[in-house]
This record gives sequence, C-alpha cells and structure tokens, in this order.
Amino acid sequence: MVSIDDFARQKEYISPMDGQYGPIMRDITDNEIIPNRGKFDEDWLDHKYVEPIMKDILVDKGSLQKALFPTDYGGLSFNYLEYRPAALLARIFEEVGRGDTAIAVATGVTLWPLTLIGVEPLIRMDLLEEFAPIYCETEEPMFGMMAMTEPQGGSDIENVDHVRGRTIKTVARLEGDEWVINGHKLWPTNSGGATKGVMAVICTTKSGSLDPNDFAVIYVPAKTKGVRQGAPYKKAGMAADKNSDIWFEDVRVPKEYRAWSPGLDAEYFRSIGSWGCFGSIGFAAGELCDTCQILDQHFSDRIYRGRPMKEFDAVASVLADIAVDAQMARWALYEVAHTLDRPDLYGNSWSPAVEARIRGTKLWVVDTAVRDTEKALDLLGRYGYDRAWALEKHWRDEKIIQLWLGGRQLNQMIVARWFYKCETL
Amino acid sequence: MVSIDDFARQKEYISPMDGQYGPIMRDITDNEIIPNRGKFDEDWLDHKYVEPIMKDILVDKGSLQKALFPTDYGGLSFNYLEYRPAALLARIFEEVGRGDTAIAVATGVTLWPLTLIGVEPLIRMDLLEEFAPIYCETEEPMFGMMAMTEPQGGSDIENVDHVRGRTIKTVARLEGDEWVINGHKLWPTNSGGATKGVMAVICTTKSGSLDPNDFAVIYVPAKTKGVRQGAPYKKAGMAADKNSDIWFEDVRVPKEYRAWSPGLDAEYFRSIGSWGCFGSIGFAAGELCDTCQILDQHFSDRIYRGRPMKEFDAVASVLADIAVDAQMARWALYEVAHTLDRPDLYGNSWSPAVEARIRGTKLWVVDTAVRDTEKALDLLGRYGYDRAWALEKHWRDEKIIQLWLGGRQLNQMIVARWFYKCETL
Amino acid sequence: MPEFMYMKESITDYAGIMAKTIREWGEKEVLPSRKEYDEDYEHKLIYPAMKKLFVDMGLQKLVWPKEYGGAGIEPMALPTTLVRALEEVGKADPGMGFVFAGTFSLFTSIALEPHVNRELCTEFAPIYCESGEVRTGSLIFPEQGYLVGKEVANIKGRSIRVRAEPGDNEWVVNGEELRPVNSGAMADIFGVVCATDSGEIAYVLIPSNLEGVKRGDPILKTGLASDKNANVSLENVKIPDKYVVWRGEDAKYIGELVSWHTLCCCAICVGAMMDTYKTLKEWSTTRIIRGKPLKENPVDAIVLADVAEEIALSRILTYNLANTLSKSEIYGDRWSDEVSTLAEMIGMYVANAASKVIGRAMELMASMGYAREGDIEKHWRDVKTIQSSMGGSMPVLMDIARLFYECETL
Amino acid sequence: MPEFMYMKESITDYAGIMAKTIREWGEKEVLPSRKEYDEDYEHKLIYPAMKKLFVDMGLQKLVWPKEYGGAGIEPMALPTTLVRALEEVGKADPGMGFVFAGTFSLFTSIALEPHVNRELCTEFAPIYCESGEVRTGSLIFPEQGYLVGKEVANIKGRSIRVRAEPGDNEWVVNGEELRPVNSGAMADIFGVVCATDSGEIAYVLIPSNLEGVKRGDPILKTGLASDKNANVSLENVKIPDKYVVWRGEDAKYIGELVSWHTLCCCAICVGAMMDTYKTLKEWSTTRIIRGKPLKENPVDAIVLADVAEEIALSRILTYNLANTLSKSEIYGDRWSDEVSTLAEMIGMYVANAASKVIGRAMELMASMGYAREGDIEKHWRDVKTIQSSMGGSMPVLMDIARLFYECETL
Repeated sequence: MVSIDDFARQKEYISPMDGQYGPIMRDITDNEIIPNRGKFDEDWLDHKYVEPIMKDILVDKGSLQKALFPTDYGGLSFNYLEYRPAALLARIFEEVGRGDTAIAVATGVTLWPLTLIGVEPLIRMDLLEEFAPIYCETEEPMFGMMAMTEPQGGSDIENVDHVRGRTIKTVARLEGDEWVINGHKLWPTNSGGATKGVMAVICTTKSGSLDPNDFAVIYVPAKTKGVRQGAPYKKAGMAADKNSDIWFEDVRVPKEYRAWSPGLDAEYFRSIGSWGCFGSIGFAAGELCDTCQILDQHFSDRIYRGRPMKEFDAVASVLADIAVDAQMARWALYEVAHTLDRPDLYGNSWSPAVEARIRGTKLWVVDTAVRDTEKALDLLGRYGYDRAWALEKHWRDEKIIQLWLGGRQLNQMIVARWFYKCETL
Repeated sequence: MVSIDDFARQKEYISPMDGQYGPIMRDITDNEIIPNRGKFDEDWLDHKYVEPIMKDILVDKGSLQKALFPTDYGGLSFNYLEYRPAALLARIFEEVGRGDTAIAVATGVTLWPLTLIGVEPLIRMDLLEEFAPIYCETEEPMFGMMAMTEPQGGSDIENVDHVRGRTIKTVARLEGDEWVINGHKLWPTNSGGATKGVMAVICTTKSGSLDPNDFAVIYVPAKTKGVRQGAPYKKAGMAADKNSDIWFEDVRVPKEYRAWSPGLDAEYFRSIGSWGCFGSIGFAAGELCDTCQILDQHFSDRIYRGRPMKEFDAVASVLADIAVDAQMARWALYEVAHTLDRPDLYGNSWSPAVEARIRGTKLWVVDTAVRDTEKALDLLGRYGYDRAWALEKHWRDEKIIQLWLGGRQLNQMIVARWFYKCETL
Repeated sequence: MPEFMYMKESITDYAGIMAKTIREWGEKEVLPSRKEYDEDYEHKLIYPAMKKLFVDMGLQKLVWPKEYGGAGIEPMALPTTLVRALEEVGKADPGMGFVFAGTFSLFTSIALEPHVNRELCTEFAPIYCESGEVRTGSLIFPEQGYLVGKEVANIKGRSIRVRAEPGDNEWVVNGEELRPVNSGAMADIFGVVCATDSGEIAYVLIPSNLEGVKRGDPILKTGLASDKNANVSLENVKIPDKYVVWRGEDAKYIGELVSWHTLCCCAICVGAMMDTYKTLKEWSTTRIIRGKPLKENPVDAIVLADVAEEIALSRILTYNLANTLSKSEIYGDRWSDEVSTLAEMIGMYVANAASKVIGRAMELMASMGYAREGDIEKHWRDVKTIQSSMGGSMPVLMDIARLFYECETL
Repeated sequence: MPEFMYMKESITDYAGIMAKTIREWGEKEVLPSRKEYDEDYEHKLIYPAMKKLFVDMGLQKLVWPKEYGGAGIEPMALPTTLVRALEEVGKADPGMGFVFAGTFSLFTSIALEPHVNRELCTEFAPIYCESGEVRTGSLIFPEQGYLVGKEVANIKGRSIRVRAEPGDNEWVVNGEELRPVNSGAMADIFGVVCATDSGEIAYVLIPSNLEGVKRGDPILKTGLASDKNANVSLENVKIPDKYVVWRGEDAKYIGELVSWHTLCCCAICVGAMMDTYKTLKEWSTTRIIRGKPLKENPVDAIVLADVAEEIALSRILTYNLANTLSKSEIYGDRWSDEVSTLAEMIGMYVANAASKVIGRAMELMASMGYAREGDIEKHWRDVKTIQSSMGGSMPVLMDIARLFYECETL
C-alpha cells in the first residue's frame, strides 16, 4: 500500500527533532484519529471523540502547546531557527493532516498567534514569559486563536496592501497602561468555546484609519473579562474544528500585550499570512498522501475482470496523476518550510516576496487537493459519497481550506502584486 | 518586469559552476535566441539562424559538447557529482528553454546519450577517451542523438517493464569483435542530418526476445558507414530541432561500444528516462518563466480604462496562477536535479523510485506548461495567435514536449507501477 | 431576473403549471426547514414535505398511464414535463428529486410504450397512485468492479452480481451487499438487473417485503439527506415469473432506464445550480468587497460568469436530451446505445458542471460558502452525491469509446 | 460510422445537398494539398480551392437576398444551412471557413431583415454575387484593451479606437494599427465599429480601395494559412453617409454580427473536430500498442472518449444556437444581449473544446500528432487561431457577468 513515506521529501531540510516528533504524531494519527474520524461529523458540538485526541497532541503525548516557549519557562524552545521549527511543523501538519485536517488546523492555530512573537527573529521574550504558564503549567489543552475576520468584508483584513486596515471595526483604545478592546469577530478556528489559551486580536487604534500605525495586533488571554465566544456553527466539513462569533466588550489587557509597535504590527502581520498558508499546505499535503492510500486500498480490494481494479490502466492513470500531485505537494511543503527556516537565504516571513511565494504555493496545493479529491470521489462511483471511505470527508475539508485565509482571489492578488509589480490591485 | 530571477530556487542545491555558466547561457538567450526566435519557423530546413547559436552553445561560448569528458581528454569534467552536473544543467536548460525549447533540447540531447557512460556512478572511462576527440578536438558543433523510437509502437521501447524489449526491431549481431547493426529508427532529436557526434542506438541482440540480457545500448559515431539520416520532418513547432528517419544498414562498431553488458544495459536504461524527463522539466520551467515575462510585458503595455491592463484584477488573477505554476516548476526542476546529483540520498537515476518521481514531475510540469500557455494565448485575444508575441510558439513547443518520451500515458503507467505497486500495467 | 434559455418549443402548458406549483411548494414546505435536513435522521421534517410533493401534488403518479390511475402524460410531452418539474424540485431539495428519479425510472420499464406491461401495471400502479403515503422504488444497477461477492455476468464492463435462477413459475434471486442507486433503505420495490448462470441478463422487480430481502443500516452519505440508501442483500428471494420484466433479447431495454434516470438527474442538478445562482446573485450584490459590491470586482465576476455559463449550457443540454427522448422516430430508440450513451454524456457533463459551479460559488461566499447558514453547501454536497450515485465517469467514458470508436474488448 | 447527434428537425433538404457538395469539394480540392497550405504564402494552392467554394459553388452568395442575385435562403433556414455548410468546410480547411465567416457576418448588417439596406445591397451584392473571383470582407471589432492609439469610446468593456467624424454628406474615419478579426490583408470591404467624439457608436462599411486605407504586412500566425490577416490603419478615410450602416440607437444591431460570427466559428470548429475524430479513429484502430489496437487500451480509450464527448456536446450546442437565431419570436432578437451573450457562451465553449480535444487527439498520436504528416496538427493550430480571433474568453466572461448578475461597472 502506498504511504506518505513513498513520497520523497528534502532530506537536507529536515528538523533535528523530526525523528522524535514524527513517530509520536504518526502514532496518534494512525491509532487515534483515523479509526475515529468517521464519527467526527456527528461529534461537531460535543467533541467527545475529538477532545481526547487534542489533549494527546497538545499535552500528553505531543506537548505541542509548549512548543514555542523557552525551556526556562517550561516550554520546548522551538523558537530557534537552528531547530528548523517550520520543517518540524511541516512533519506534524502532514502527519496529522492525513488523518484529519481539522485536528491539524486546531493544532496549528494554537501556535499560530505565537509565531509573531515566538519564532526567530520575532521574539518577544517578555510576552513568552508572561503567557508560558497558561500553556506550560497545565494538563488541559489550551487552544489558541487568531481573531481576524469581521462580519463585513472578511478577507479585507488580510488584504493589507489594498485595504490598509480601513475596514477593521474592532477598536483598541489606550487607557493609561491598558488597551480597551471592543469589537466583533467571526469564524476563527478554535472559537466556539474551545480557546482557553491566548488569542491574537487584529484591531485598529483608530476606526477607519488608513495609517499602518493604527493597525494593531493585541494578545488577549481567553479568560479575560469581556471576551465572549458564541456557539459553534454548522458547516460543510471540518467538524473537529469549532468556529463561532466572538465578541470583545471593554476587554482590558496591559499595554505590553500589543505584539510590536505602531507600524511594525502592520509590517510583521504579513508573516501571519505566510505561516497560515504554510500550515494549510501541510494539512493538504498530508491529506493528498492519504487520498492516494485510500485509493490504493479501494482499488486493490475492488475486483475488475478478475484483477485488482488498480491494474485497469485507465484507473491507474488517474491514480498516477494524483500521486504526482501528492509528490509535488510534499516537495512544496518542505520547500516552504525551509523558506521560513532560512530567512538568511530567502528573506523574512513578512517580506512581500516570501508571503507571495507561500500564498501562491497554498493556492496551488489546495486547489490541487480539491481537484484531486473530486477525481478520487468520481473514481469510486457509488462508494464516492460513502462516508465509510473517508475520501468524501477529505473533499469537504479541502474545500474549506481553499476558502479560508482570503480564499483563492486574495492569494492571486498578492501573487500578482509581487511578481508583476501591480500597484493598484 | 518579472524575470526568471524572481522565481526562487533552492540555493543549497546550486552547482559551483552556476555562477560561471549561468551568465553565458543568459547572454546567448537574451542576445541571440530571443531576438531571432521569430524566424526559426521558416528556418526549419536550413537552420541559417539556428546553427550559429548552437555553435556558440556547444563550442565557442559554452563548450557544452565537452561537458562530460574529463579534462585529461580535453573536456570539462562535469562527470563528477561533487560538481552537481544536474543542477548545472538545470540552470542551462531553463535559461535556454525560456528562449527556445528546441535549442534547449538540441543541447540536452547532445549530452543525453553520454549520461549513461559519463556521469557518476556510470562512468566508462574507456569510451569517454574513445569519443572525446570527436567532441573536444573540433570547432564544429557535434550534436548527439538517442536513437530509440521505431516505426511501430513508438514508446513501447521505453516501456521496459511491460514490453521488455520485445518490439525492438533494430538488431545488433555480434560478429567477432564487432556489432553489426541493422534497423530503422524514427524521430530522434538532432536527426535530419544534424548529428555528427555519437548516437546511442537501442537494439536487441535477438529479435522478439523478452530477455533483458538481449536489450542493448550501443554507441555509434554518426560518420560510421551504413548510417543514413533522412530529411527533416515538418512539424507543429520546435523548428530549431530537426527530426527524421534514420537507417542502420550493416553498421559495424567495436564490441566495446555496447554501453555496459547484458542485463545492465536494460537496467541502466531507465536512467535515460530520468535524464530525459529532467531535461524536459528544465525546458518547460524556463519557458514558463518566459511566459510570465511576456505576459507582464504585454499587459503592462496594453491599456485598459487608462491603466496598464495587468492592473485589471481579472487579468491579474490569471497572471498570478501562471506565476504560481512557474514557481512550482522551478522548484520542481531543482529538486529533480538534486535527486540526480545526490544518489546517496535519493537512489540511483535508474532506480524505479527515481524514474517514477522524475517522470511524474515531467508529467506535471509539462502538462502545466501546456495549459498555461493556452491560458496565456486566450488572454491575449487577437494577439494570441500572433507570432510576434512568441507565446503561441511556446504553446506549440510545449505540446511537443508533452508528447515525447512516451507521452502522458507512459509516464502515468510508470508512476502508477511504482507508487501503487501495480504489477500488470 | 435574466433567464437561462432552453428549448421552449416543446413545453406544454401543463408542464408550466406543474413547475409553478412545485416552486411554490418548495418555497413554502422546504426552504424554511431544509437547513435542518441533515440532522433529520428520522425524516420528521422531510417526510411531510415529500408527502405533499409525491402524494398530494401527485408526482408519484407521473409515470403511470391514465388507465391505471396515473397522470397519463402524453409520451411526447413526458420528458420536458419531467425536466421542468425536477428543476423545481432540485431548487428546493435535490434529495427528494433523486428519490423520485429512481422511482420514476424504475417503472418506465412497465409503464411506457412499446413495453407497457399491463399485468404489472395493474398490480403496481395502485400502490403509487392510490396510496396516501410516499411510495418509492430503488434501482439496483451493475457497477464497474466490485468489493464483495463475485460477478455472474457482465454488461458494458459493469459486473452483475445478482444471480437469478429460473425455476418452475418462479425465479430465485441472490445477491450480496448490493449498493442501490437510490433509496435502498426505504423503497417499496426494487428494480434489479441480474443474470442467470448461463449469462442471460434480466431485469426483475422485487417488492421489498418479500422474504430474503435484507437491508443494511442507512449509509452515512455526503449529502441527499432526503434519500435513505442502504446496501441490500437478496437471499434466495423467490419471485413469480411475471416479475421478470425483461430477459434475453428484451434486456436491451435496460438502456432506457439509464436514459430516463440520467435525464432526471440532469434536471435536478440544473435546479440546484439555478437556486445557487439565485443565492449567489443576491450575495454578490449586497456583499461589499474593497468598497464595492462583490459582483463589480472583475476578479470575482469571472467566477460569477463561470457559474452562469455552466448553468446555461447544462440547461440547454438537458432540454436537448429531453427532446431526444421525446422523438424516437428522429433520434432512435430510447434504449439504443446511441441514445443512452448520449444521455450518459450529457449526464456526466451536467453533474460535473453542477458540482463544479456550486463549488465555485462557495469560493466567492467564503465562510458563508461552507456554513450551513449560507444555504449553498447543501446543494454542493447533494449534487456531488448524485454524481457519485450515477456511477462515476469512468464507465461512461468506456461506453463513449465503445460507441464512437467501435471498441470491442473494453 | 456512429453519428454525432444534432437537432435534425430544422435541417432542410437544401442544406443537406449543400453539405454533401461541400464534402466532395473538400475531399477533391483540399485534402490532397492541405498539408502544404502553411508554406503556400502566395495562395497558389489555396486560391483555386477557395474560388471553387466561394464562387463556383456560390458560398459567397449565401447571405444575399435573391433579388440582389444572392442565394435567397429563407431566414428560418439560414442558421442551420450555414452550420451544415461550415461544418463541412471546417473539416477540410478551417481557414477558408473563417474567411467566409467574417464576410458573411459583415453583410448580415445590410442583407437581413429587419435591417435590410436596399441601397447598399444594390451597391455591394453584385461584387459578391456576380464576380468570378473570391471576394471577402473583414470585420474590425473593438477589443478589450489596446496596445496603440487611444480609446474613442467604449462598448461592453471593449475599446473603440476608430474615430468617425460626421461631416457634410460624408464621414471621415481614422484608426491606427487596427487588428481585424479576419482577412485584413485581402478583404474588399471592411465592416468597422467606430465612434464619434461625442461617444455615438456606429458601424460603417469601408471599401478597401478608398484613399487612406492602409494595410500592414500579413501577420505571421499560428494557423489559418488560408486567411491573410494584417493590421489596418485608416487615415482620414472619407466615406459617404450611406456607408454608415448603423448609428445611435441602431448601434444595438452590432450584437447581431457577434451572434452570426460566433455561430459560424462554432460550426467550423465542430467540423475540424469531426475531421480529427475521423483521423483519430483510423489511427487508434490500426496502431498497435502493447499488443492490441490503441483504442482497446482503456487508458487511451478515456482520451478517445473525451474527444467524442466534446464533439457531441459542441455539436448539440451549435445547433441549439442556430435554432435560437432562427426563432427570434421565441428566443428574442438576434442582436439582444440575451442572444448575443448566449452565442458568446456557446462560442467560448465550442472553440475551447476544439482546441482541447484536438490537443488530446495529438496526445494519442504521439509524434504523428505534431508532424504535419499526421494531418491533425493543422486543425489544432487553426482552431486555436480562431479561438484567439474571437477575442479570448475574458471579455466574454465580463459580458456573461454583466447579463446574469446585472453588473453595472464592469
């Protein structure tokens, strides 16, 4: 049976911790996620099956919620580029992603807001020290969150170059040494009551302003007074990830909880796009490998004219195309990880060049995964829609990955802007 | 204007000679190929414009026909993996390919037969010494050739696993210390009278045999008695590459001109697929970068509602998709090159795993290039068919790259066979 | 509202009225609750709406001749009437349309000229025409390749796994873990393609209450919550000779079931697309992106256009297929390879288009595309499930190659 | 040979006879020499064949009413007649079909009800109906964006770069480096969309022999060797008032030229595809791959099927468009946004399908796919050139969005 290991990855890029964490994640995926994933759809509200798995990933077996805190504060110290944190995350994302991309995104988003203050060269040691106890001194999974999207004009927030923060309606007002935040966000991963860790909230310090100095990323511990998460939405897939409305009513946090400073918040915010798209690539790349495996299994078992149906060359040709894409996706994943791990060679994660390349790669990998899961379903005939084969779940989930982070169109614009020097897009 | 340099490549894979040869090839492409490529279609028979360029590449400026001969024999000694010959060729192929893929293939195929005896670990020093004078002691371009395809069932030859040499009708008979070759081949690049160097001829030592021991690769200097090249064919594109029939009538060469030995010839022959597909990826990746550049130029100059039309976001979205593909293709090119440069990490070029990955990558890159040049033409409207914009030439040429080396279907079968362990395809 | 053109010449007034009635039914009975269909495992919401459509509005009478209590639609007008009706059902809920499609197609075998079976019409029509409850039929077609059991015979590259043994006055039918096209968990009657040991192919009707008919648990599906499907096993099921509708030479008529079923699926998909279009148009008009309505952004307009293009072409092709089925004297028999393959070609195109454009519509609606609340993700799952249920494109491609290139061993 | 179905109800006997005649012409006059067309820069081979078709067989009379010496085809029958004829021309040589398409469409402006222009018919019809030589017309349409000059006005997002100044009894027309749809280097008359400084849009006829009409060198093109195109500049060209066919309110009729031209292009593409199918079928039957005919390999059969599928659907859509153009009372005016956009949608689909399937056919023929000798690569280049000449899909997508979503600023 074809497995993820049959698809090459760049051996020189691999993280020194790959050998340690890879097997842990593989074990969780093979023994906890895959056997249970058929039940996640009905588990969307209670997370009866999902939570124990998340606890193993974030706390008991993987300890991943500690990843970006220094060992001095009880963390794992993956902050440093010499450990190749992105390559390690690539491995984690693809392993978990081949089981369930929603579990992978819940994992990834727990770390996501911290990438802005916890991965070289963007390290705010004071904030890491401040937040470390929340994640490192607990036996509970502490999901994190990026609160970006707003009720009107969702991806406008991320469209920094064009919209320049103008449409942000979540306002942070400085009162003495505290930020006072008011606003309403939609859809973040790990909302719906899940987040108990820290959220990064995209705010403006002046409503309607076009000035990048007014663009602010402010960290808010989930337990802060005035933060309210709504009930989870029903959606087409990704039941293991909860999404909801989230309201901020006179939420007060210390002044220091702003990520960087006027101007720099807006500048570094691009790295959120880079890391977010990198994660998406990882989930999708893993899922593509799993699609190949499911297809192999199905068409090894399915008999046609006395032979396994994968020996029917017309079917084999479709299987081959999908394997090629899975190989391309895996290479792309590690290439992007290496781009993040080697800013000395390729530029910082917030540089327009890096953001454009990674967003472009996300566009490709996820579009490909959507198309390939469609092809796979088609090939299964009357078993395509059958949840027992899990392919249809991948298909539903990939569609969601395609739509988030501004969807296809925003990525296209960011790519065009950088590669073709478009000035008004 | 977007240029090939805007697309990232893996900096750690680059050949130490890249800095020397890259600029030479860029100069030839920018100053000789691109200004003249509009005339190649009418130059298909005479090669009045093509020949001087080939001379610069192979002899005067690039000396590339000497590349795989040791310095002791007057060559450049790119035989050794420490020089990363594939990464160097990647650079050469993409630079030349963005000018004209036919010139790139004429260059690549000159070296192609020699990869089987002139790149580590496949080195036949005796044959290199024997053939070195032909390439190194001349001021003339000495094209080389792989004579594979036969009149019936073309790609069957390369379908080694399935057809196992059964359909080869070119027979090599051992008479004393000489091979006597009789047969008829079609279509090799650099035929039509071009090849004056050495050709590798795929023969069987026993007509109709399924025994891999009967599969033979035998080198034949073009000037050998009994070798006859026909007149070039007219074709849809790639006018700078000549193709024709080629006949072998009682052609005699020394016994030692067989590449390796019974069994090993068949085994190593897969590496021809790997190298051939690697070249195709390089030509196409270069072409894709050029497509982006032409599009940028066209839609910067073309005015729509008072602005350059690339600022029209619907156009920009198509441009973006093509840029993403060009980036994916360039990454894939260097990844494949590195796979060939590091058999210690990834396996030998003739291993089924490596062949499957490289053929799969060729399938992806070239299919993508075909589709993207189609999109590009479509975008140009009534300038799409206009030869002045060169895009339509790329479109015609890419189609040919898609069809050669067994076309899409053979690559799909080879991919399916390895990834899915299909046994009867 | 601009219109998606279709071949209007052949639409009767009756079809127009029926379409209007169904549209009103959809708006009143389905739209208010369809967001909850997926969790309506007991069909508490679905059944009443389906009953209104099938029974009160008489859709389950549509196939039957007047003399047996049916609607008695003139054969020439039947295909377009069907299409107009199913477009409207598809707008509201593709699942109910799909249940109907299977049921209708199943009984074309005994209710339509030239193969009207008076004996069976007399027996079965009342079940559908006189009942006050929803009555359905489930098709069991051969598939390309199989996961359990073994092949008894082969028809156009599909394996028949149902074995039928003719005996004295009755046949014994066996088949293991069969995957029906539709409604396996709810059907009153199965229409089954089977074969004898000697390779003779037959089409038989099997009432679900016969001994030996075993249904598995309802299958968890991507969509089509209104259709409960389940694997079916037939264990020594004994049926009277008369339930063998076609055998031997007459097995050629099986192609007609494909033609009708595909026509129905096309119409449902067109309806689902048209409803998506309506939602998308509203969204793209009111959603403001980068300071203007979404639809005024050219990069989004190309997606909007793609959606409209596919709907327009799908609708034209669907009506063309209807026209083909209504004029055998010009286009050939409805069961011929030419016509059934044409149906498959159009079916493949339309189902694919539906899956594609609803997916593209989701792209523009971002999170409201995949939220139940946005009201299009259900259509997307539903049409994908229809597309799968039709059997996938591979066997269709083989049929096309067989017909147009006269392949003999495919 | 299996048939690609099409709407047969509306085909006249005349159309059938014409199609047969053209098929024979193609086999006799074109096939033996078409492999050399690309290098036939002087049209030594092309012209005699085109003359037989246009003059001897009377194709250049097709658009004209009987009273002016034309063929006088009944309007209802004209679209399908055109399609049957151009399918056959397309099989033989898309280039000649394309020259005809431009010429025909150009003169629908003055030869068809409700806008027959008797004065201009009297003047121009004899050139086409009485000449012993090939006579052609060239359309100059606005384009989306431009590389030279500047925009005078804008129609559906396309820039009009031809400036027309009304004067006393004559108009002065100026335009720089215009790229005609077809035949710029050979046309006798140009049909030009232009605009006045005040933004009034007009459609004018300009005989090529008027002073100030300058043609550039023939454009080196991907395909369509039979059509010589060239950029055209108009330098203070003076035309009498009567050559202003439409202006002001009447400019709405320009949509009709698009409808007709697109219909013609569709038919040509269908013909090219059908000829490719014929070649491919022969090849796939006789070529042995892995020990059996190529077509019996399933992996190749899926490609063969894809080719047949696209031809079948394209043909259906093309005849549907013909039907739409022949029944304005049902479907609306041929110049309406609804009809012309429908034409564009079908045109985009068919041209794209043609380019795609001929490319796929090449895949299966390997080197014979791209060798001139294999006899399909010319079709591939020809249909791609037609597709480009139609202006690309982007402006069409904008038209679709405009119509179906009522966009106002696109």
